[in-house]
Amino acid sequence: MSVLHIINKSPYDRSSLDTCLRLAQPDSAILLIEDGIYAVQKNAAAAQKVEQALANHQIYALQPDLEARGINPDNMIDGIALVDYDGFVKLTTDYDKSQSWL
Amino acid sequence: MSVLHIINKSPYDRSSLDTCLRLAQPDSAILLIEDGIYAVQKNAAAAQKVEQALANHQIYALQPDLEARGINPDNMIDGIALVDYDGFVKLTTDYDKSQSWL
Amino acid sequence: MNEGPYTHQASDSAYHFTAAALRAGHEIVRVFFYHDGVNNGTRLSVPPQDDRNVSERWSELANEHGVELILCVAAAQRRGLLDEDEAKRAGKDSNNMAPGFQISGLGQLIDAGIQADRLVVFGD
Amino acid sequence: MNEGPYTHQASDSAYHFTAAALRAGHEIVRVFFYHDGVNNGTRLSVPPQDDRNVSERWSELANEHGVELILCVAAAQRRGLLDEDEAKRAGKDSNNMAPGFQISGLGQLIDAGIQADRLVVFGD
Amino acid sequence: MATKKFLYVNRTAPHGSIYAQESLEVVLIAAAFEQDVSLAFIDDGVYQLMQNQDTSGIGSKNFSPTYKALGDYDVSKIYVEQESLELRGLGKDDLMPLTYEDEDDDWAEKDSIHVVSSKELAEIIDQQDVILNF
Amino acid sequence: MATKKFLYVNRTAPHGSIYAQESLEVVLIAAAFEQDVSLAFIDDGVYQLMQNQDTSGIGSKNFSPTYKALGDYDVSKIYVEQESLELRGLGKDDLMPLTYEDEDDDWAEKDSIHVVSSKELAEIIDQQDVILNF
Repeated sequence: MSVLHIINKSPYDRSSLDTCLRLAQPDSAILLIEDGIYAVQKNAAAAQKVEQALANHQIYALQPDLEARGINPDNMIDGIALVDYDGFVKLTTDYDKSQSWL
Repeated sequence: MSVLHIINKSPYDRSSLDTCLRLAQPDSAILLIEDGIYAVQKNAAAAQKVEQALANHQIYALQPDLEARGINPDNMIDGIALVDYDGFVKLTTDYDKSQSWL
Repeated sequence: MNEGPYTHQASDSAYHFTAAALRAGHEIVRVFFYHDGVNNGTRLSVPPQDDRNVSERWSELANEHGVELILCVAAAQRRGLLDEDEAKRAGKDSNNMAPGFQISGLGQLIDAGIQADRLVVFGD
Repeated sequence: MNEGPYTHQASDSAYHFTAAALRAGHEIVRVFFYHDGVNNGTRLSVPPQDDRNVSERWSELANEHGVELILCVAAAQRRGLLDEDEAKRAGKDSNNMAPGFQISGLGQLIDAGIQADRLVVFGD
Repeated sequence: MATKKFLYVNRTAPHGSIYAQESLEVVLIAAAFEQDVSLAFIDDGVYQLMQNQDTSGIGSKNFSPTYKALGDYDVSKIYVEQESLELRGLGKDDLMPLTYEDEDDDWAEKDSIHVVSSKELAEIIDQQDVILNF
Repeated sequence: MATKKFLYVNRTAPHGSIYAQESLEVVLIAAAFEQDVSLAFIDDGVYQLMQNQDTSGIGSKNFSPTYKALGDYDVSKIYVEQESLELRGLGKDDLMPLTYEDEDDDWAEKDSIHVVSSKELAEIIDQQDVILNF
């Protein structure tokens, strides 16, 4: 019964990533979209918790949202996988259900 | 040139109170409205920074917003003053300008 | 779909997701517009020429792929999104709903949750 | 005034503040509606009978106290808020602006900032 | 029609925005569909259940008494995250008492609110079929 | 007409919401009023100035090149809070170079972006007449 957690807000402005990490089961995955993308940045204040989360969760980031925000993929935390909208659709079918942390 | 800082978001969901406290000059005041009201609660995680802020700032809370949210005035941090909408208008004239931390 | 056009990216994300799901051959049971999401259903939007037309893009999905676009009636009434019937019933002199959208009840959201294999929420 | 009616409390707060300022004898130079705030200017809203009518309340302030209510034209066009002239110009078959509201440019916001002794922003 | 497990997740404070109110409207409509319904109140969502909310001063509709009707709609699984309460300096006593009558126990009146740990709530989320977020 | 000191405060990331874009539209219009204009980028607002933004994949307008025109509109006081940059793992090099030509210095091209501490920014805020927030 694994869950795809979707985060669309910056970890610096909203509590949604923290809450997701507190409530996500170990086999669930996390997809970063829209302003949720900012959680991918290396050497940033939110990086440590994202790196720790990678031990328990697959973490994906939506590439078109990454590009819109001008984040260099080289500055992404290692282990985060990029997907496009087709990949986003596939993730929602790979996991039993999705949970958008609005 | 003193400023009335207006906070309308919960300190648990948004960064606006933290940013305001980082950027408010000692003679400026803070008015809590809408969901900013939740910062008044005693014995809560945000209480310590609000109590510290009271050393440098007058802090006001909008009473109709407090009542809407069911917060008992007895559970308000000591030193926060309640105002109604008339008092809100007066505050904007008492201070030289306002800064809404949207 | 919980937010209106332009102000939040949610409507763009939901559109691109829906288009990709159709490309992949999935059936879209319904797109349900709630909260400010009902504002996607206006036909009066006049975006700048170099910008996308969010409402028209949704209408095209309805037109070309038969995607059901439902605005929640209570949310739409509050926010002033009316079709011809709703406008008449409320005694309003005009209406603003775009082609391809329909007004219906919240039950359509629950029904979609029951019918569909997956439900994805887009919002603020 | 940066947010639409009902979804965020901002429009209620701004209304109560404006009413209180008028009670205190202050002059309101202008209420400028920007971003989703333009959605306050619809006359098609049909809120539940036991709820407030946000748009009508603004219209009353214009009618009874002569308060100038300006919708930013660019923000309004994007979101489908049109008066009769704008609708004609855009080739739209209907319009939805409420009485007491006017459409004008962003310059009116800056002008208000220059003219007024105080400027207060309400938003999300 | 198949019965699915629906979870309504509330993370938003009431009154500052309409999400709480319109979420409650969904839950009441959903009751007619006889699905397995649970509600979760997390983060600022816990404020939705505060006692003594009085909106007369802000002029908007006070929808908070409607939560008390949830029991009549057979919505009796209301999960409130303990960590969210504690962070906000709140306890269960600060929340409205919400009850339902248990038909399997001679219609005894029982508490609908379950204060649960993050760990318990994580498992509840995991067991759902459909998750709606507001 | 009196000249006032206007500060435009940007705390919102671009693209996820329209505030950044519509704020920039205000600043460009405001230039015609010949007031004393400053811009502050704080918190997620610093992301507005990121280099290499490419919105072709999300289909919305890429307004980021417009920031480069600010110098031509005599908007040359652009304050970026250092603490906000550091928290996000960013430095000035991650931001678009924004410049203006200084008419008091033989039209020399100068940097419009000033990375300032919280303390400096607090003083800048204090000196304004009108503060607009987006």
